[in-house]
Amino acid sequence: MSSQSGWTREQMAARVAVDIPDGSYVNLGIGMPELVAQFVPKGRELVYHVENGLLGMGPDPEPDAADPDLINAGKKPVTAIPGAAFFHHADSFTMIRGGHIDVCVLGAMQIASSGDLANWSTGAEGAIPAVGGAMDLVAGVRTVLVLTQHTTKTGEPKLLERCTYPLTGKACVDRIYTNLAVIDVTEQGFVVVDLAPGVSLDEVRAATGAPVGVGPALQHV
Amino acid sequence: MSSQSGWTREQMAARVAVDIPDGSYVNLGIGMPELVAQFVPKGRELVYHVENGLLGMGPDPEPDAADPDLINAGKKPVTAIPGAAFFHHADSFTMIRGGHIDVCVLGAMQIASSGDLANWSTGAEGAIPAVGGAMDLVAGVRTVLVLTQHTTKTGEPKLLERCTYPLTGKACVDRIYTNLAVIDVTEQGFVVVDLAPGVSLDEVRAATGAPVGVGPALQHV
Amino acid sequence: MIDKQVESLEAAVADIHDGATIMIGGFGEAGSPIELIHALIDQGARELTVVNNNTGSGGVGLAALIQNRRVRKMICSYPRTANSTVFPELYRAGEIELELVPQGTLAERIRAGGAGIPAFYTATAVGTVLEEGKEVRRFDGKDHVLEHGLRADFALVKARRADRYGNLDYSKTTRNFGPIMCTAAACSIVQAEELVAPGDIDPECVVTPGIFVDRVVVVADPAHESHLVKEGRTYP
Amino acid sequence: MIDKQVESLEAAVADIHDGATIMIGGFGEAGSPIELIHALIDQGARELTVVNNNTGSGGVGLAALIQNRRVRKMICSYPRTANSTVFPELYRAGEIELELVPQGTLAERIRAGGAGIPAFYTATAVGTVLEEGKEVRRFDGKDHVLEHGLRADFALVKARRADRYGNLDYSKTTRNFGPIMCTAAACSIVQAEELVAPGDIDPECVVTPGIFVDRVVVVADPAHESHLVKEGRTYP
Repeated sequence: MSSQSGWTREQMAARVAVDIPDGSYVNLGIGMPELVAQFVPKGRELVYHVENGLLGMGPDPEPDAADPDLINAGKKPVTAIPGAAFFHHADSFTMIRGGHIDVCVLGAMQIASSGDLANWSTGAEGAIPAVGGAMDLVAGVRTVLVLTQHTTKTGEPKLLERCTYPLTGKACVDRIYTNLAVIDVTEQGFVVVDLAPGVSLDEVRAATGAPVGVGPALQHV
Repeated sequence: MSSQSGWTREQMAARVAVDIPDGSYVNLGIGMPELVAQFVPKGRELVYHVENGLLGMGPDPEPDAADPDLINAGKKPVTAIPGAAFFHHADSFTMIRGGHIDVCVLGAMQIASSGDLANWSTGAEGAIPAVGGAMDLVAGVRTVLVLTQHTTKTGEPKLLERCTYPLTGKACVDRIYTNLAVIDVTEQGFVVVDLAPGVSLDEVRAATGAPVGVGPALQHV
Repeated sequence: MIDKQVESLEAAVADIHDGATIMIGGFGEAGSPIELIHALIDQGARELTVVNNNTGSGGVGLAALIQNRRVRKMICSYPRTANSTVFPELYRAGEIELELVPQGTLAERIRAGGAGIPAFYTATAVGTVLEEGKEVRRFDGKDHVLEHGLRADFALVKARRADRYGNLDYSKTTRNFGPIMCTAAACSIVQAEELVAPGDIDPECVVTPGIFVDRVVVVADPAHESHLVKEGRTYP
Repeated sequence: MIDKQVESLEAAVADIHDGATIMIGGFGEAGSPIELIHALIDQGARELTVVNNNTGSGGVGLAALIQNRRVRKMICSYPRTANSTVFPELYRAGEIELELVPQGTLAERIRAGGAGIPAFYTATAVGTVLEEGKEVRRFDGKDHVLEHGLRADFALVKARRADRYGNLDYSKTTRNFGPIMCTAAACSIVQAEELVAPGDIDPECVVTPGIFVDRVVVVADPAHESHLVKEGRTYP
């Protein structure tokens, strides 16, 4: 099956946004996780943390208003809301390591049913290892959400019994949002808590490299 | 001999001030060390660090200008120079512990010829132990100067072979300024490098509880 | 909309439980959140462990909290001051515990607690009685002691300005322990002289970013401990 | 009179020796002290160990320093970026060393170095390849790794304003590693856009107190790395 079945990227991001409580302090990873900010339900206010020293990231700047002094972790120009604060890197990671960030949303290469995450290196010969703040985020943020296509571009499962790539962190993922389903990481392993429209549990199981249980809300499926 | 022989308190403070190089960052302990700031030789600029969060302490305020929000480690009102900075306690002790303060001037109860300092507690039954920042200062500041009467009010020596009071720090004192003499702490123990006018080496030795050597400049004495 | 303001001192401290560990900002009177402390006395919580550099003076603020027998244990660097008689008397009578911590180690332990650092090494207190019982380890040819991060259930902190996000600035040397205590408490309660609109505190000059603050209560004209002590005031 | 201003970029970096460890501020281009780096290229020091979050982009700034074969080893968290080819090529050829450190651990190691903390424990990287060879210890039922403070011979940092004492502020997210690097280097060299009179930077808003700064050189209109890269510029 295609990794593009089920939810679109935007729908996946919106599905994540629904689950983030009002008033949360949130760190969004580079790439697809950045989309989440566009889908926050009306009436909720989230505060975005940017690990290179900004709390209170605002909407994207107009192209001609981009300021090279005001960038995010992906090195892209951003804006700051009224009520933002700038700080240095040690203070920024005090927020992360000290458990002050409520939620982070990260991409993934592989997730194990134990909650292990691999999202920084394939460990391939000749690859340039680059970890950034990923290991700090998964070790420090209270709730770690993963947003990813269910399978790789070549159709290999990303949700596995065990990660084969070098880990970012052990037993750190709380919930996974893919194009096919929303899946909790529990003591019993992966448990589906929501399915994309038109996607069956069997399709999810077929695209997953580990046993997949079913949460209470889906027991009727 | 009286502990009041030799230099006055002001002369002692002035003698310390002469030894502090231009441009130094200086922390002055509570009490007699505070006097040092009044005797800095013309043409020198020192920057005073106050451990409760101020770099750039200025002269004492006029009595009617005292601000309870702007105090020193002795809880007395102070002022801030143009070019001062306020910061929190962890940043303040980063300056101390990280070796950024060039000189501190502290009082003493006892100093051993090894450079051990006791200046926070007599260890007496029923005494309320209170250490403040003294242990941090002696562990972190590059040059630790002690300013004290040579003997106690009852004439007991304060410079000893070994401290009997609980230590503030081990082997931390670099130089001692008393009413009688200026004394370096060396690998050979106490060495007099300067004598107050009218005070003889024998008088210093009689008032000291450990052997006292003589520095090169005083070999003629 | 995020709005951390609470309407009263009473509401700000309502859920502080018996046995709580509370960090209280201030170095002497500078930064002491007297109104929050008095609200805590009114509230009645007991058996508290209090982290503060000192133990208060006279019969108001922290000294009053101790005098009203709400404090089981003090963690501080300097429990003695000119007008402080409350703590010494109880301490001599064996009715209050004391954990004495060098001032910089206290600050660093609080900072570590807030930064998710469970323990660190420092040269401070090596070779002294305050090293006793602690692991000593050599780095760069020099002994260091292992010290542990310190966290609290609540922090009571005095600031100058706050906005609805909880961003804070402070006045001069009242800053002292406030910013690090806000990071190290599960619930940080701040009394500010003024509530301003978001952005009124320049984002370059925010001292405590709002993420570290849970509640803000406005105390427009806070009392100065030294003034109350001079007047011989006590609380309640 | 204390005056930390030096007259030229050349004078500011004149005494950097071969084999020095140099912390260079900046996260990507934000805060990168390009003019100081170019002065260092002109100066000629070799066999450097450089601490920076990244490895530069294009053929200017840090990437140019690397391309000119002045860097023996990089200590960083993310040596890969969109326009970065210089480091990857040398790394694959085995001609430059890499010590990969998680970003928050890198920041904390620098902060610890500046604060006189020789080592601390963190949960970051537990159970990963970056834990290998490090002591692991349990606190509060959770594994942590021992990480060491990091110090440098020199820091090169970009600020917004400076005064003669070396007090600094920064512009927005250019602040990043600058303040902590200034604390962790034996000699901190700062390029600032403007030299102002003492007191012009509000003492409540000084980000780096002057005690952490050794030299200030004014670069009134610093280049932006991304602009130079877009123009295809290289250095020298």
